[in-house]
Amino acid sequence: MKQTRREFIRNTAVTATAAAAGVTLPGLNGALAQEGDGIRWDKAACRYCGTGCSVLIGTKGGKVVASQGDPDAPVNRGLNCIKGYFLPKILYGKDRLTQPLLRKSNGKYDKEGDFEPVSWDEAFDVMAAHWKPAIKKSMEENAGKPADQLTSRVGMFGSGQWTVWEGYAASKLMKAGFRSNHLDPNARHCMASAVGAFIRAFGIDEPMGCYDDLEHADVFVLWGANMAEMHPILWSRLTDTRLTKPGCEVHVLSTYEHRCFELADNGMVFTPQTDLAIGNYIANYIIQNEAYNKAFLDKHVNFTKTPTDIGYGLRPEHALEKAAKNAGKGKLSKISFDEYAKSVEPYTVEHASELSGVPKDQLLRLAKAYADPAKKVTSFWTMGMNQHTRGVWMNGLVYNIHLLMGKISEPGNSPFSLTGQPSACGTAREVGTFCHRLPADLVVAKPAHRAFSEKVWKLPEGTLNGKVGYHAVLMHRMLKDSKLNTFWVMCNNNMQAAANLNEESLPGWRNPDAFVTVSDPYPTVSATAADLILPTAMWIEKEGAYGNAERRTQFWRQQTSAPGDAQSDLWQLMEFAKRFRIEEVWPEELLAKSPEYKGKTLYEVLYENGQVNKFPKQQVTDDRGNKYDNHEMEHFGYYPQKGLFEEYRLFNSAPDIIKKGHEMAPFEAYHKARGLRWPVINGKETLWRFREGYDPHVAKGDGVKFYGKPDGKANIITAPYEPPAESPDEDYDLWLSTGRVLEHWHSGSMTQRVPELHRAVPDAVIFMHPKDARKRRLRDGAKVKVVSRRGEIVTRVETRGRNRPPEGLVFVPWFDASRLINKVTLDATDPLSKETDYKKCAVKVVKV
Amino acid sequence: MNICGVLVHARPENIDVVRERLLMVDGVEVHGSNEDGRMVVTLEQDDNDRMADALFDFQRLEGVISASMIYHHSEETEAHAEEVTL
Amino acid sequence: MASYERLGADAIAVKGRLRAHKWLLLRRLSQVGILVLFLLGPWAGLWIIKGNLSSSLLLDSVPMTEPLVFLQMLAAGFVTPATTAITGVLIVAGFYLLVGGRAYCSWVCPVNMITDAANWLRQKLGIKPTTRFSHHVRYWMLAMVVLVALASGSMAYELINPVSLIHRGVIFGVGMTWAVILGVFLFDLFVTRRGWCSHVCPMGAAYGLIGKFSLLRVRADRREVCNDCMECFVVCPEPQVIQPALKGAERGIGPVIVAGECTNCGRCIDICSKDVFNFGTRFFK
Amino acid sequence: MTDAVRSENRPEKRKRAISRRRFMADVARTACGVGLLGLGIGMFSRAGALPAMSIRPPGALPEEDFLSACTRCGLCVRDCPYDVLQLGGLGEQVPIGTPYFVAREKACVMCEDIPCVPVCPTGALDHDLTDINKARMGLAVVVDQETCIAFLGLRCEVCFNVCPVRGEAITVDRRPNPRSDRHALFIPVVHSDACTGCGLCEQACILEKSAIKVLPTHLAKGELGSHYRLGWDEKAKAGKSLVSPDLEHRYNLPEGMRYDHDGEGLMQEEPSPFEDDPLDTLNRGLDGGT
Repeated sequence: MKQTRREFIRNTAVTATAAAAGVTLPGLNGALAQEGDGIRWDKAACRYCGTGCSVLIGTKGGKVVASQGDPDAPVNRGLNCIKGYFLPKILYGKDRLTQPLLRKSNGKYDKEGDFEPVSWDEAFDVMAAHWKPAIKKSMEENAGKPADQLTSRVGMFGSGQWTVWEGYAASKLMKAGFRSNHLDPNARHCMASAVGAFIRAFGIDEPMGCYDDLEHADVFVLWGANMAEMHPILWSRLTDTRLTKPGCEVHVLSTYEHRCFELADNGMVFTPQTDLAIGNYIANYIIQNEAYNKAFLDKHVNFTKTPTDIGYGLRPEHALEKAAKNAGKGKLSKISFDEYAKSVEPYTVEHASELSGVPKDQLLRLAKAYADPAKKVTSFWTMGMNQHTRGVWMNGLVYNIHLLMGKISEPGNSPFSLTGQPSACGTAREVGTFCHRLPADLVVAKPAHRAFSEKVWKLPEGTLNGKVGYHAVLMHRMLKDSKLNTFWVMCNNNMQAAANLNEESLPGWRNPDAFVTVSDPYPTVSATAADLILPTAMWIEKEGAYGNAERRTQFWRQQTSAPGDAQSDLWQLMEFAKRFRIEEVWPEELLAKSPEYKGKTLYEVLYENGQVNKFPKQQVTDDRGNKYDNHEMEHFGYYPQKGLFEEYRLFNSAPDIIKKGHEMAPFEAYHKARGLRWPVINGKETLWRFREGYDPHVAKGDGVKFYGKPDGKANIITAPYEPPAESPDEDYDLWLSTGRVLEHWHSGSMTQRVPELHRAVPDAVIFMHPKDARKRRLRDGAKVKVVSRRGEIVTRVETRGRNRPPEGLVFVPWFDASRLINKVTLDATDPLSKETDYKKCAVKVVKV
Repeated sequence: MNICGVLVHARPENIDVVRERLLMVDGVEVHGSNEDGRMVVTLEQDDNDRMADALFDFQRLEGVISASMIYHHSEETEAHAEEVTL
Repeated sequence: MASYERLGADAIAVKGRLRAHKWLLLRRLSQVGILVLFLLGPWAGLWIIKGNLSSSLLLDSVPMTEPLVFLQMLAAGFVTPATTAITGVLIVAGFYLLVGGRAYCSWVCPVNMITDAANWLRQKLGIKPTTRFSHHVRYWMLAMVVLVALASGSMAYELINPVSLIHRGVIFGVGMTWAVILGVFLFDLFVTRRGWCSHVCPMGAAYGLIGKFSLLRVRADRREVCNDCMECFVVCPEPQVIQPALKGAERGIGPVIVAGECTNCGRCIDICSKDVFNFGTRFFK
Repeated sequence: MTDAVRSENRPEKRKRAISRRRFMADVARTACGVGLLGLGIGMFSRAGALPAMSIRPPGALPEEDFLSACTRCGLCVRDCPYDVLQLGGLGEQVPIGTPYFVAREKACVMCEDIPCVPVCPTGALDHDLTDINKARMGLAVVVDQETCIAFLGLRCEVCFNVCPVRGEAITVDRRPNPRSDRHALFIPVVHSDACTGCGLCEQACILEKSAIKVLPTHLAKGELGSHYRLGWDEKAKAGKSLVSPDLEHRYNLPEGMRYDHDGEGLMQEEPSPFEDDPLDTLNRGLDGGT
């Protein structure tokens, strides 16, 4: 980069002066850097986990050439984890998909053919040719049925990695356009149990606390969360508090020792599933010692119980389901405090210790930390608790503890469910991409919610389908059973992620009755199993928004263009809608209610409705005068991201909204801020919800109000210990738990393409106890088969690694496309949340 | 050639006014500021005396709390437009 | 002296082409065979012999260590080698005490093929090397090798020893081996006739010392029928060793070629149309 | 002998004298030539010292001893199951024919049975090494704290995570991050008493150029002056003070303060709500006497 000497000296003067001022001037620095090296810097949310770090992206000549942790971001203050360090490289894997690919033989689509490049026109033609008959058949099957009994043969599997508006546009396309509720996000595998418990306990989704709890808590309790690797920057904050705050202690619960145990003051390895007993024990301890906050309980809590013996979410003909008395049931019934106290009474420290294998003194220490009114406790959990056949119960048991003590909704006192995906909250949960949800916590099963949504979306009354759609696991079963005939998978790699993929997912996708489309930037395992692959613009190749685990919504501008013909998911969804005339998707009697829609395309009805297309084309700029492309705006002729977001805001801010509490700031505000934590009311963010002073929805004098529930009270829900779906036995003598590693994110489709990350952790190994290895005459690095009743993989033994399982348990990460551990796992789910339990099944390990 | 980097501290509420006034002085550029009123300013003057005058003027501007020279580069007549490679 | 063009013609006429090249062919077979045995491991995964001529392991059980390398090791100050190396050097030295010290040079060493080729080409082109070396240079070299090891505390000669460089280079596929091969080849082609093997090589010298006492020898048992064609002198890599045995009858010298420098290559046996020479032991026919 | 014979022999003798002179000259020439060559070899052997980035196999004797003991046979290379070891070639800095590996390219896998060692015929790789954790091929050093992203506060720790002597050779030192004010630094620290020098950390380092490198121990390691002992270590070893322990101190302190000699130093006593004399409390009255 060349500049004149005068400019050089002047820049030196500016830098020196700014440094002496002792303040960072981001605008100044940006401008300087640009003069210095021609790099344009702009902010974006990190592509990976739910932490929501902000990064600065440096582009030059249209290409991303540099990145840095955003020093002004409140979450990460300039830091990144190792994955974030390599963010630009995920865009430039050598095998990016650049054109649609269709299975063909002899020039025609053939389910058994090989992939051949096709144009977008041909791709959408073939796709529509499969969707139209499926929709027609559904309409025939639905003739004369009431709204809550409608079925459909078309489905979509979305993502907590979609941008907010992509999820919203997809929700609208599927639920309003195709009248199918078979739309579920991969967050089903991730956050569904947390969602279920939030709704049951508080009537409104997402954590009441925020990351500031990390600085305010005295005690941290990790329930099935390996934050050290999965939320690296949050762990860094937690560690700092532990190091600098006198008396701070860290309790870690897990079924194996992981990196969090390095910091733990009280590290506990428990037998899988017995966290249920531990949770109940703590509640029992608090009650027995009368440590509970009686005033809080009287004012803010109802006691309830949930049906027990509810099965394991397997196929109905499975023996376990037939044996279950209350399979799938979750209706709460009110009980008294005494009844509740009695229900936890059996969980003495002896009983809990015997079941869990955790020494009594350690359990006691944990219980005391919760029961000490002077200590502020923040509980964190992720997949260890959510991917659990009793995940909703277990989430609830932790809420019970916090509610008993009143340790909730204030700085440092937080039950905090962390998310694994960058927008599990922002997209998957908030804009209604679950098969039972509509935007902003509304649900399809309630007529009033449907009616409100129809009004916002300008749809004729009765358009929305009232029957809960197929959830993630059910979709694959239904594909296999030929009840779901077209399937569109976007922004995730579900063939690698789905449990028991050998028996359900792969046969389902390859069923001749099914037509499967996968939209992805890379040739993933899912793409390989598809019939049509659509090349996708990823992350900062489009304007986007993510919502992280602390309700922080972050926006970014399009920084660069996607390679070849790749198009964003938003473009794909909206373009595909153009392929349908409204008559092809809606029955006559529905259309008769809105005759003005006759002859229009689905695209016109959904997206050119005067709301989504409200904002005309404009040049996107930042406050430093840099200009940015917006490919979708260019293509559609209006600002679709803004239109979709502002329409979504109607769900939160229309005068007659049903559920308050999700208020968002106007679109433009987010491009200025490093994210805003909702509810945002009058430009002010909310740190702690349900607490007077912090939450504008709580009226003065109320103190605390759980306004998600009609009576403003949260539910304590009693639930007992019940055994897991599958436990080790003589033939399959080991527990298998799966999960992630710091260096790779999810299925590795992005991070495995960063050479340095691949070199750091090239493949998935099986972590096992040295004694278990010796028993099987295996040495480190030995090639072994991991076998379950459902499938097997070959991998190598690691006894010295970062994860130290106890005897009898092995751990295998799932990022490795060449070693698909989900061939081995069991597709048992929580019958309430339908979330799969990836943490428990029985396997054996044999030498190859 | 003289190039100075000057840290001008203005009252936050005056910052826009001060910026305008500064810009009226020959050779002044304002590169940035923050909420508490600190501004990063460069001043270019070929003549030493005029440079000193301008600096004094900064101090006396209405709304300015202080102005301090942080960086000073001075050299005789050279080809300042020559390119340097960074 | 017989002209190069006619060299061996008589022997071929009398004994036939095959018998007139019998030992040469066997020797080449041995040299190539040993190389192939070493290469079978890396190429075909057949690990009959592992390592290289400096040290090797036969069938994963019989260790062999090159005596000069062993000597250098001791001289360099490493006097507590593992028993493997001691066993190995005893096996190798013992073997050559039986079959003739410099049998190593003519039957095993890969450099021999290079120098033979250079010699053949030199004769073909009629190149007359200018420099002359004493046959004894190699013993000076031997002394130097040991002294350098002693002084430097390392096996310094192994840094440049063409024999081990070439063998290791071929077996392990290390780069630049061709340069050493070319160097030896050009040295023999232009600098001195049979320069490396018969004049300079300290390894040959070491084996020559063993050869002074070895059992298997070439004998001129039928020296009385010698027709003085001199072809044996021409083909012999160490012609000075033949004279006493072949012509020493009057002086009472026995028919055994006793000099340690004799490589037991058997070329004299092949080339002689009168079958003057034969293999035998030091003590009897 | 007769004169005639003598006279006949005279030219022969002269010839011999000449040839002896020539012989002596030849010898001198040979000796000089070979001597020079030897000198060259000796110097060459000095120049060809092992570069710092090349690491010897496990159990290798100290470099000087190793060079005197290694026969350059390559048997260790052959028995390395993961093709980590290679032989020095011509034109490389590594002494020709000797085994080594470059950690950044391919690090030692640390096989439990260390197959490369017992196969060494001479013991240049010490046959006494039977526990691979005791191998000392070199020492890993975080050579650049300016680029190591852990020192910058980023969450990496790849070197810690791949280290096969887990939790002993590399540990993570957690410190507050003063720059960000609310995060921690996770600093990798190498411990020479456990590091085998296998180089997995160097191989895995995600930087363009590794910030952690395995160096020969003599390059990597500092040495404390032989006179100096670490007081706390010595005290712990002895289990008590080496000299008579300190006496219990008493200090002049204002009221309400106490001094915790082994702990926090000067501390404020939690003020008691009561006076020592109950009358004072009683006389204060119900409003606290203020």
